[in-house]
Amino acid sequence: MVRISLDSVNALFAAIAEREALYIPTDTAPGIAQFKKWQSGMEMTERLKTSRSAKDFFFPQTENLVDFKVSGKKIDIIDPREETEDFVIFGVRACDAKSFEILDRVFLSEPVDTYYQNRRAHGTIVTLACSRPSESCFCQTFGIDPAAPGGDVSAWKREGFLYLEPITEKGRTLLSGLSALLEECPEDAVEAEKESIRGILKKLPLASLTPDAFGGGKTEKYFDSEKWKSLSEACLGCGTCTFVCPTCQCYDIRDFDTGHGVRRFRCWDSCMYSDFTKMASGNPRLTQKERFRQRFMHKLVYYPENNDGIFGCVGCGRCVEKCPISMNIVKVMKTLGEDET
Amino acid sequence: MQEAMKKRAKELLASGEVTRVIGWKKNEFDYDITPAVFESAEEIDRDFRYDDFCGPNLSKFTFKNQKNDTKTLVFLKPCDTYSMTQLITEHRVNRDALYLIGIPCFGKIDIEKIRADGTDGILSIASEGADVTVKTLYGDKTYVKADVMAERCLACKSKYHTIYDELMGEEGEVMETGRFNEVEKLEAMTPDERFGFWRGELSRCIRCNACRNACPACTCESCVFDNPDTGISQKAAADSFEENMFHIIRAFHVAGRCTDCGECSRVCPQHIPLHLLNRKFIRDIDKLYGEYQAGEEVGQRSPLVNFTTDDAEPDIVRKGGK
Amino acid sequence: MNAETLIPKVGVVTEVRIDTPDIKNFRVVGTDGKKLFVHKPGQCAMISLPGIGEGMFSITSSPTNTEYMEFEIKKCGCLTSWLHKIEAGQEITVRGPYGNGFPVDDAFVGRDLLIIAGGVGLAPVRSVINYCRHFRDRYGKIDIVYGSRTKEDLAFYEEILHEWMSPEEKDVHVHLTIDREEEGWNGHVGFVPNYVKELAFDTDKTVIMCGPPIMIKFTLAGLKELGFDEKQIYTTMELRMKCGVGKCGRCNIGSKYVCKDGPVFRMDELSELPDEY
Amino acid sequence: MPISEFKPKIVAFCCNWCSYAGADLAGTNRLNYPADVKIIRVPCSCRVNPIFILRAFQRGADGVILCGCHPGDCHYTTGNYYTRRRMTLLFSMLDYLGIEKERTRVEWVSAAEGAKFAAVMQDFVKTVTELGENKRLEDRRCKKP
Repeated sequence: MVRISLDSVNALFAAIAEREALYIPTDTAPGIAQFKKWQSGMEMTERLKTSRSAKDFFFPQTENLVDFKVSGKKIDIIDPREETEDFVIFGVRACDAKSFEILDRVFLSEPVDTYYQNRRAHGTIVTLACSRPSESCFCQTFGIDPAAPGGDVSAWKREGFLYLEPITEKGRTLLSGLSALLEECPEDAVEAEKESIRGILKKLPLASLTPDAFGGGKTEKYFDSEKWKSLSEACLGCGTCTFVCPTCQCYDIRDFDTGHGVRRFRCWDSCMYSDFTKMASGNPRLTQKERFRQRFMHKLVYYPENNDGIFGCVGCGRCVEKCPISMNIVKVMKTLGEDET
Repeated sequence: MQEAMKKRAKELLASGEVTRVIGWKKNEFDYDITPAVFESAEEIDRDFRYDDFCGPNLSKFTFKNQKNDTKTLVFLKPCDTYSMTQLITEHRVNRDALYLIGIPCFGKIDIEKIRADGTDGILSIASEGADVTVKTLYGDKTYVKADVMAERCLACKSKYHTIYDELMGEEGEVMETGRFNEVEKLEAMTPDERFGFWRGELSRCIRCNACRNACPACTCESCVFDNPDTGISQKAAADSFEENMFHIIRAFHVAGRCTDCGECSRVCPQHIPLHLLNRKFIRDIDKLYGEYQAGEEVGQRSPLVNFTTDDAEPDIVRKGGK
Repeated sequence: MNAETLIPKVGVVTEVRIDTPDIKNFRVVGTDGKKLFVHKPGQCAMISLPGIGEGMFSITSSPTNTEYMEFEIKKCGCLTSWLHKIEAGQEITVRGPYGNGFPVDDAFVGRDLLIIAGGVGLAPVRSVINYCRHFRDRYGKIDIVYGSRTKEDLAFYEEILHEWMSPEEKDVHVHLTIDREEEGWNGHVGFVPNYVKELAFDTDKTVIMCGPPIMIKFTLAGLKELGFDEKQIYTTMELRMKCGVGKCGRCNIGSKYVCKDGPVFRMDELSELPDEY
Repeated sequence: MPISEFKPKIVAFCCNWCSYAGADLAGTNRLNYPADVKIIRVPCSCRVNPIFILRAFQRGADGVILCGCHPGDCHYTTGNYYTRRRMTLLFSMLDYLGIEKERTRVEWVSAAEGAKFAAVMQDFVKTVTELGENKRLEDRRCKKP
């Protein structure tokens, strides 16, 4: 384990940015933190969470898939990708770090999504332990430990120092290039911090939330539940929860006519949108109840069924904070799970 | 007030005057409020809430959850009554199936303002008079209510109810609280500064459509942005142009119909001050075509479906005559 | 499979044949004049006209056709209307093959087959029919029940008459029906589900079924009445799809993705899924 | 790009009954107006949805002008009165977003005003040329590489 004084953290950022692009969460508006490319003078935010998750780095909101040149009856296909450069994301929370594993199971399963894979290979993730979890946090529900946040390098802030511990080979490589700035410290230097975090976790209002009532094979149990109606009645059908969610991965593929060619791009899509499943011949999900149900069934039942029981939620709490009508997965789990007890 | 509302709602349910009640209910945390339909006294006793966090405008919720064959009681804050009046004017809700009760509002608290102050780990919030007490995992805090009130409430246009069948509490008045100050500040900037300001704000947009879907004036069956035949249907802004286009058109489509309820800014997960676009249109309309407040009374004619033969020419913009 | 699943290949439409008033048949090869890829009966491909859109279509030709692929496309939406406007020589983009296909080389082998189709639903099962006719000895008796609204709406009518119903065919029995009486039609008249019941097939068969949802629903009920088990019945499905590889989330029903885990499902698998299709 | 080389792309929406005829008259009278003006004929100036204006900018226009019958002379009696309000508000909004207000214009041109049409176009092209390329309301995807 190594450490650096928080006063010199800018020097550390500068040293990383000299070699590869560095992204840190920074305040962009009152109450809004976002990951931005680091430039000299940029301060890291004090906020716990960025308003959008970190999935953008590997699965951006829009991305160009392929270009077409159409002339008469002829079509030319152009792969528009340029070589992706190495980059470092600093200050990823444990929940977001875990979300990458969930996305990996989708995008890196056969057939591999090479767009995602390419970015994933070039990105190094430096996580940051959550010294002050929020009331909306429930990552422990899904077995995530924000005191040991994972990633390629894990970091802790404690008493004026930033402690760093490499987790993977990628992380060791990153830190070895920065050794001039870092001083060695005992392996147990952050034990007190870990304990403090775990102590707070027990006191969080959502600490007792469990996913035990859910998982693969529960489709029949919940699909026709009467409760979906009242849960979904206030749903606006917007995409806020989906777009701030670190694990939502549905996308749309669309063509844009640029006037001199056709650009096929993919962009995030939301199962909450009324046109998500609309076909020429009709729509199998006609009301918001069905769309709402799909989102939560997918995270709590379908995804675990296909992925060894791992849930499609990391408990980051963004949907809890951002939903315009305050309806979220916590409420769904509590309401549906009531029957269990 | 909450207890009086509950009592009245239960009376009306019991007498059969109404069969459904539209109000607010508390969700996970003190500040989490969800619009809801209540159909029994038990539900009302258990969940019904009215306090300084009940921000959501129930007019849009009523539009989405209306039933023609039965009467529904809807509680409306002053600003919600403007939206409701506008919906009735546009024949988007069936007035005969509604029983409207006007309720007072003393300004709603914006939880995001408390969060922006760095307050996190909130365990409870209580609002009493001018004080807002926040208990958190990391210590307690007290705020002056005016400091954490929603922007739209600080610039409240009216405490007056434009429509109701029954009023609870005292009737208020239309107010002048300088709601166009921000617009004027922007107008006084140079075009470069304005461009910079809006790029900064709009570039945060994630196109979640919350502003559109929460808006009581956005009640189209199929939105122009969802219709692939328009050539502009977008799911995400693939270019900064589309951010501009979406927000200009969204605001334009409600120009003359927007009552300035502020829901768009409230729901924006990225804190974009969308109301400043709507207010610009309201301001221009007021100046060019005479004072107009959408939702003031049923049957008003919106300035964009109206004209006079001596209206200002579009040149007025270029020549800076206004 | 193509390593870049989302980047299509260019295909050339070599022939457009008007099959019925609202169905056209498209022959497609690669730009080198050869078949674009090898597929299994029942598999699909994503076809697009850049700028218009992309859609999933079943490959109606049999894999045994080594020269070209065929798509049987009914005009019903935006993309299909555009496809109906194109002429031979037009290039389109194709990617695939997607989906599981019918188990023609395992579960079907040695079985008597009963193939039931309605309207353009013949498209995916035609691939199976021609595959089985090609490897005729591997399968038992083949019965085909096919119905349409009118005589002119019967897809592949020429092929049915001259090939499938040809006297040289070994133990292939075609039962055609149309919905209403029509001049010049001396065949059976009536809806497919009723015809299936009338024909009273013995239950020692594997059933392959494709058609409009309402036909599937009533035929299934009819087959069950005759004593068929859900495990004997296969069908192929259609939902909105975008990626074709089980990632975009659109065709997700329960834990299955129609594009990847389907489109062919055995009825018992299908009834385990939530009713959302 | 040096200003001297810059040729702006101008889209002119012209109403079928007055301004399009006015443009026609300018042509038959051999009055010069810059070739950079692309005319789109619309049944009435009121047909022009604000989205059309924005779409023109998206697809590469540097200036957009809308021409219709003089107020009071609309073929459909009142169409252009609505246009007048709509466009005033739209242009004001564009200005509010910091987009150059000289890039958009509404002019009333009757069927008899061929000379006015040519003069308006010359003036508009000159104004837009001075402004240079449309950068603030461009869609980078539509720029030719």
